[in-house]
Amino acid sequence: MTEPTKNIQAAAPRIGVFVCHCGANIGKVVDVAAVAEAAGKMEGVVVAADIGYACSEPGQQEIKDYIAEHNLDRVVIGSCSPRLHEPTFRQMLISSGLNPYLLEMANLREQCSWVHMNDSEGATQKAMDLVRMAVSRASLLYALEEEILPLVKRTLVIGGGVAGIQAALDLADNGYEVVLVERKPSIGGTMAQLDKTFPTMDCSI
Amino acid sequence: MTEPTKNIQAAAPRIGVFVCHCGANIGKVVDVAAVAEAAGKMEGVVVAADIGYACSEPGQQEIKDYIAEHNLDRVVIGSCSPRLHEPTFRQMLISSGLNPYLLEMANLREQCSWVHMNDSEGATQKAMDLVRMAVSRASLLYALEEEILPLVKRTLVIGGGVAGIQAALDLADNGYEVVLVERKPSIGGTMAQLDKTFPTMDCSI
Amino acid sequence: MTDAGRHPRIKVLTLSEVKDVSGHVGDFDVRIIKHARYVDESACTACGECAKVCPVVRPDEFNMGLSSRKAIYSPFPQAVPSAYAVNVDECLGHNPAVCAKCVEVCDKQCINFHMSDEEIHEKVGSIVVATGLSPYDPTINDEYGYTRFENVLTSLEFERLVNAGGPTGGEVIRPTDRKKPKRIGFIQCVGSRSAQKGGNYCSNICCMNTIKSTLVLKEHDPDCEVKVFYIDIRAFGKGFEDLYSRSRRLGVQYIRGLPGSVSETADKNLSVAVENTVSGKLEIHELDMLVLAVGLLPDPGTQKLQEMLGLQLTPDGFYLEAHPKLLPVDAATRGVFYAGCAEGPKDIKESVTQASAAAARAVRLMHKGQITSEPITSLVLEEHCKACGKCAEVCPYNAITVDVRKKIPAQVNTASCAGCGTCAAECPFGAIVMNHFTDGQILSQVDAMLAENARDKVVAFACNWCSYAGADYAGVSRLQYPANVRLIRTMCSGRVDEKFIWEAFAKGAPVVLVSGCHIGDCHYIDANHWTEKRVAKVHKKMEKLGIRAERLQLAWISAAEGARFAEVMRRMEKLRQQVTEAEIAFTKEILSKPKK
Amino acid sequence: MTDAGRHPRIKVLTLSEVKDVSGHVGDFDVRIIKHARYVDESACTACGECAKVCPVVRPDEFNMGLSSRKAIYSPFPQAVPSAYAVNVDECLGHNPAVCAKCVEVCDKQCINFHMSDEEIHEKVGSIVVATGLSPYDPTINDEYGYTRFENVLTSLEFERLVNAGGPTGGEVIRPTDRKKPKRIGFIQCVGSRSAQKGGNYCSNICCMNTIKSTLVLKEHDPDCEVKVFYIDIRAFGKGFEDLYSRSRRLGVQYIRGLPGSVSETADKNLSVAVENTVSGKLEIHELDMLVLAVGLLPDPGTQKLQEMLGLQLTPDGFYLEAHPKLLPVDAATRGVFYAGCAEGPKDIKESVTQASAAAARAVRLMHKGQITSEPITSLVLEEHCKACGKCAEVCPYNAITVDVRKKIPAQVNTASCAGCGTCAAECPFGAIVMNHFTDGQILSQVDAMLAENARDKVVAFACNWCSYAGADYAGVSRLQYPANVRLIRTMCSGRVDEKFIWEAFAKGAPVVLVSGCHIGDCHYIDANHWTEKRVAKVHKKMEKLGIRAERLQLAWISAAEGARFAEVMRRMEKLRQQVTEAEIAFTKEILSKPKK
Repeated sequence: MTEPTKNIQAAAPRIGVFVCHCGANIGKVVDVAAVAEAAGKMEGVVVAADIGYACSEPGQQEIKDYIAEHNLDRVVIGSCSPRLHEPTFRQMLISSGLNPYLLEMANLREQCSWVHMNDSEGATQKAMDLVRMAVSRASLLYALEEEILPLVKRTLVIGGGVAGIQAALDLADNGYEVVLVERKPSIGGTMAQLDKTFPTMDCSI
Repeated sequence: MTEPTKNIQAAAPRIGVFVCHCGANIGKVVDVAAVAEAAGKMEGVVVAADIGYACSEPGQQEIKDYIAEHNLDRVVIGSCSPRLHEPTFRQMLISSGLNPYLLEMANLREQCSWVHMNDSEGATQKAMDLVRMAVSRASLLYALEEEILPLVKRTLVIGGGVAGIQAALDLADNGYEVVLVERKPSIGGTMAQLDKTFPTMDCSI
Repeated sequence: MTDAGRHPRIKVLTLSEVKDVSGHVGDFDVRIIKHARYVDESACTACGECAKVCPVVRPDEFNMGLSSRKAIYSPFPQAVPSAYAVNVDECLGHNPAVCAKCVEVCDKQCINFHMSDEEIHEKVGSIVVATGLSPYDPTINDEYGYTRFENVLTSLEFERLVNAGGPTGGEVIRPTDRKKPKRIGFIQCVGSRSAQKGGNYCSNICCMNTIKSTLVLKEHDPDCEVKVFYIDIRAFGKGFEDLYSRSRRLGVQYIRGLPGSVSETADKNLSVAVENTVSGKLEIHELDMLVLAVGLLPDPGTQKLQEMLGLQLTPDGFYLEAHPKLLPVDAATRGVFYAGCAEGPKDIKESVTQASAAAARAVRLMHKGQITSEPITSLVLEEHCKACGKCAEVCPYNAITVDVRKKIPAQVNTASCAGCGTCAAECPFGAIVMNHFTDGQILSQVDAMLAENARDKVVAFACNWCSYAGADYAGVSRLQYPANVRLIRTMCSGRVDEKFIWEAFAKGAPVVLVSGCHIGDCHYIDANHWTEKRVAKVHKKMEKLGIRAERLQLAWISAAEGARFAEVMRRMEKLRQQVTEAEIAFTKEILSKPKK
Repeated sequence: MTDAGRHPRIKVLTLSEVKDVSGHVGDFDVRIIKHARYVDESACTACGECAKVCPVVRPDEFNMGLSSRKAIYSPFPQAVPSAYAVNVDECLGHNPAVCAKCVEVCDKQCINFHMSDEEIHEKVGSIVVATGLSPYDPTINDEYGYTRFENVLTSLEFERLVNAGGPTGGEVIRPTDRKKPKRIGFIQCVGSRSAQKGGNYCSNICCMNTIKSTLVLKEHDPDCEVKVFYIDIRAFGKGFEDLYSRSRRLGVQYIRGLPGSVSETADKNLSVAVENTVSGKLEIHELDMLVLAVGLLPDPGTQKLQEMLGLQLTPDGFYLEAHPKLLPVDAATRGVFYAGCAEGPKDIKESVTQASAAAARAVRLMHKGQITSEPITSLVLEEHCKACGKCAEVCPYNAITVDVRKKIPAQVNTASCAGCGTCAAECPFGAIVMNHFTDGQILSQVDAMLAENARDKVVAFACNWCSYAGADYAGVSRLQYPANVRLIRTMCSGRVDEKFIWEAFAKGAPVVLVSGCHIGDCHYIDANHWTEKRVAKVHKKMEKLGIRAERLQLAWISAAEGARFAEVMRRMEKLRQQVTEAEIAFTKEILSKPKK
């Protein structure tokens, strides 16, 4: 099995795990404190804590304080779906000076507490597994950067019929250079052949 | 009859009239030299001349020389349709330091020589009239400037259905601020209610 | 949806309405009312505890009333913003003695009954109108027994029924006995293509929506019997015909003809009587469930917004574009653009495409950060203006404001003015100057033309976009016509002032032609309607004065009609030859008297 | 047209063809061949003296061969650029002894026979494909006797015939005797909606084009008899139904049914036999002229350009959008956009709208002046790459180039890569790293999950856009299912490498689920096709190894199918319970051996 060359840890990861009650949403079904406690014993985890509302302003501040205090380099949040709050927490990492791709989330609400409401035991076990998987993955995460590539601010329009002409005009009027390529000796396309109602030579075209 | 207050001439107009042969296109039907001669006697005309191809580079240079030499402040061109070359000659005026709206054209080709090919006499008479009308109008022309008005780089999008959302995203991704106003408690519109084939909650929306 | 909700440059205002718009392109002032949600939308995590305890049960609008919701609710699971809202009209009130159960149960304390409606002011440079549609409501005419028979549904109700996220989890059951229907019918064009009910236009999407539904039904249950009653199947778009063929291959029956009547049987089935126009016979179809493919109407707020922004509507009630083919997303009001069903019924693909196009047009307008107004615009001479309001009435672009009551002189918004000159032509007091086409400039052309041998000449006014271009086209085509016509070009035939015509006749013109774009093709929306009215008015005055009305002609000539231009010129010349010296002398005399 | 010709930022290259495109979004290299015009297009004033003296007479393509032109010609009067061109294949040659008449007569000396084709290189950041359409040619199948009967015309020929700028000046005359036809028929769907000839899709515009033509005919001659033979009248757009009603009010007869045969009478009239599906009778209609409403085909150059730019085509041969509803003008190749009939048959309004939308999307891409590539892209480890080409084959975005012959390692163009990870999953040599979803990261999740009590757990892979979202939706809907499933999220199901599945089984997983978007709904065009193939491959290998294939399941679950997700989970749990300890032990053992 090949491992990416990039994926080499400079030092042992320093992971913080934060398990959210989401009020009673997670907390009523999952034993959040137990999950946090179990997380604290996982490999690479430096600190683990449970939080009332991780997404709230005070919740985020609490996590940022942990990051600073424990010099964390990776963060695992057990809360709602990443589809909801991944952008929020990535932003939080950035404001803590961490690369946003060093975040991992465990979906303890939509995919755990809300769907196993009558099985606290099973849900708690699952939550622990999901956090364990997240921690394991987190320890292998590495920073990623957006790549900036140069761009030529010109457009090639292939075809000089009514669509090509309109696209060229809208682009040119937006300040872009356009190269309009037409096979025939004149632009105009099929439209130029049509009689009035599907309209004629009137106006700008 | 009310005249515009703006329309007050500082001094007597200094009009130059240039009649184009357009090769043989005008010249073969219309007596271009006679038209130019007649123009020379019209009120306000300082200089009148016939030109081989007014639109060609050398033709334009010739006219520019006349403008400079005779300190012209208005130009009348008797040639093809203004729909063809008005932009060309306006540009020429600008490069001679004149306001582009101090140009007037007489349409001696599409609306004269080409449509009265068997009536040289009538066509020449008409050409003289068209030039006379142009000169008369030219003497009353005044400079016009484009007005620059401030603009707020923000857009209001009224309606948060699929169309409003897409318009908002395209505008925002283009760097513009958007205010998206929706009557209901959520955006999404009718589309959010539809089942899959006319598509559902998949992907970006 | 979520992309829009979280985009840093998009401010989403829900429960909000535009109350008023003033200003103009580049600089609109917008007043918005944001109704109180009673839930802090940024704090709410949509946990739903509040709804659990809410005692008020109401039909769920999102599921077309096929399920219920509470008075505090999330409109649908993926809602953006992802926050609950209180319908305060349904709520029992927040007095703890009365209810306030939701307030108690919300850990994050998001619910706040002291919120009030907020007035928000926004300044914007452009506006996209995307107000969408309103489905046709068959209760009004009780089509096909919709209000009486429970197993008759609208297509939107059916949509929720087959939706995996809907009230039945996508299981198709019929309302009366919650059994799977085995025989399902669809009736097309309910509220469409009808002069009596709904719109007389085609709603564009219903055929394909029904075809999609038949495919979903056949996927659920290949043995179920599906019948579609229709006039024409309009599978016009990319991939549409393919879906239609697939539906037929799966055994869906397409029966040409709309049912005449529907009745209910004892076991709540539906008996549908239809004249099959293919077989020519009256057929009776017994069905378990009937779906009405309802048409699309404009949003009910359309008219209010239309007035606010000075927009135009088609006879169907949708917004009218500045040019139906060449400017399909621009409104005539500069700076306003259309997207989606507000402009006419269309499917999602077309809506999305049009929305991107609207964005392109808005960006094109805004990218320079300033508005350059064409100098060929009109100008009010305040000292002459009597604030009669005529100019504002005729302006196709809503570019002129005048306070008729307070007698505040007219003001031209040059950013909106397109320069047709109709205002200048219609102003009874000569108080409007049309730059580059002033009265003086045009009259000087008339005078110069008629200074000599007026009797031999044909005076013709031609608009730049159609008839002048048509004359050029005659030239390009070398179509020969008499040499005695002289054209005077204006931007629009709407500019041709009555006084230009009188001046020509006063100076001895035998005949005068006014020509412009065909009605409906005007480059300035509908300015040539005013040309038509004006010529009619002059004709009447001519008759009164004893001048033959025939001497003034009006002709619509398009840019492609070079042959027609030449023909009109020949007709004008014939007409000219019939005008006698005496007539001309009489006309000159009568017009030289002070009052025309 | 003229606006485009004179816009300072638009360079118009006519008689030109794109020969080759290399590079990628933001930085395309384009090679264009500009064919020699033999006329200096900036100097030519389109006076036409040259054509007058040219002795070569050819049918005029613009007028569909209904008139003639010379070998030196202007394609049509309003052509842009407004310059003549020489068709050098037709020209007699410029040897003065042979001809050279045009050269002699051109005052401005614009004609130059020494011009040669020019190769032009352009660098652009984005590309708009607007290659248009090609009308269906009824000569191929000789539909309705088109090649034999002179009075049978195509709709485009008819278009030129009624055009005021056409060869007859808009007068409708029939070819054989140049008399005004009094009985005219239109046959719809010629080359459309047919499995045999042309396309089996609907060409979208022909119904309305015919209706327009009937209105023009009735305007010319209210007494003429007009009949339209059709299957469905598809008057689906804004204002369309209104035109259709008007046509019927004017007495145009709409006859439902396509003619079976057409024969010619002695006086060159046409006898049309049709089964009227409304009356059910076979009818014979005698007509003076017959117009075939021909369908639209993609431009013949479509396929070449498709290969050049790495685009997709629909089965109909038009270009395929990145997403048929949500990205209707984007190509899957980043930086390429569609406008007009290249994407599918559409009318002028739709073409213009789509063109503006394409411009919006291109501007959106370019406005920052740089391309930001998402970091979640793939990465080739050159030292492991064997240049087999598999990754390039599977990439839905054409983002990978590899020279198989020269064995040059694969290169990922990160600007084009969308991050589905299919390449990494398919690479036989483990030479591709998918950033943020590396083999190591995903395998570590599998291992962590199965470290304890593996026997009790259900391993499920879910794609971000559909099945993971469907799981979230099940949560939002509070749909309960067994608690022993654990999801591993990847961006696309295409990322799910064989080895992830083997690892799970090797670590004792009783069952494994791979789930993704439905076929056709893949967020990464069609990457899930590879998922399907891969699972089939693993199934086969499992059987070979003696492992029950049933233990690996594949399920398509959309974002809205929360209920389906829960149901699949219950099914997986049932399946799990049927897996015996012995089976698991056997599997672990067999997979622990070196070769799987």
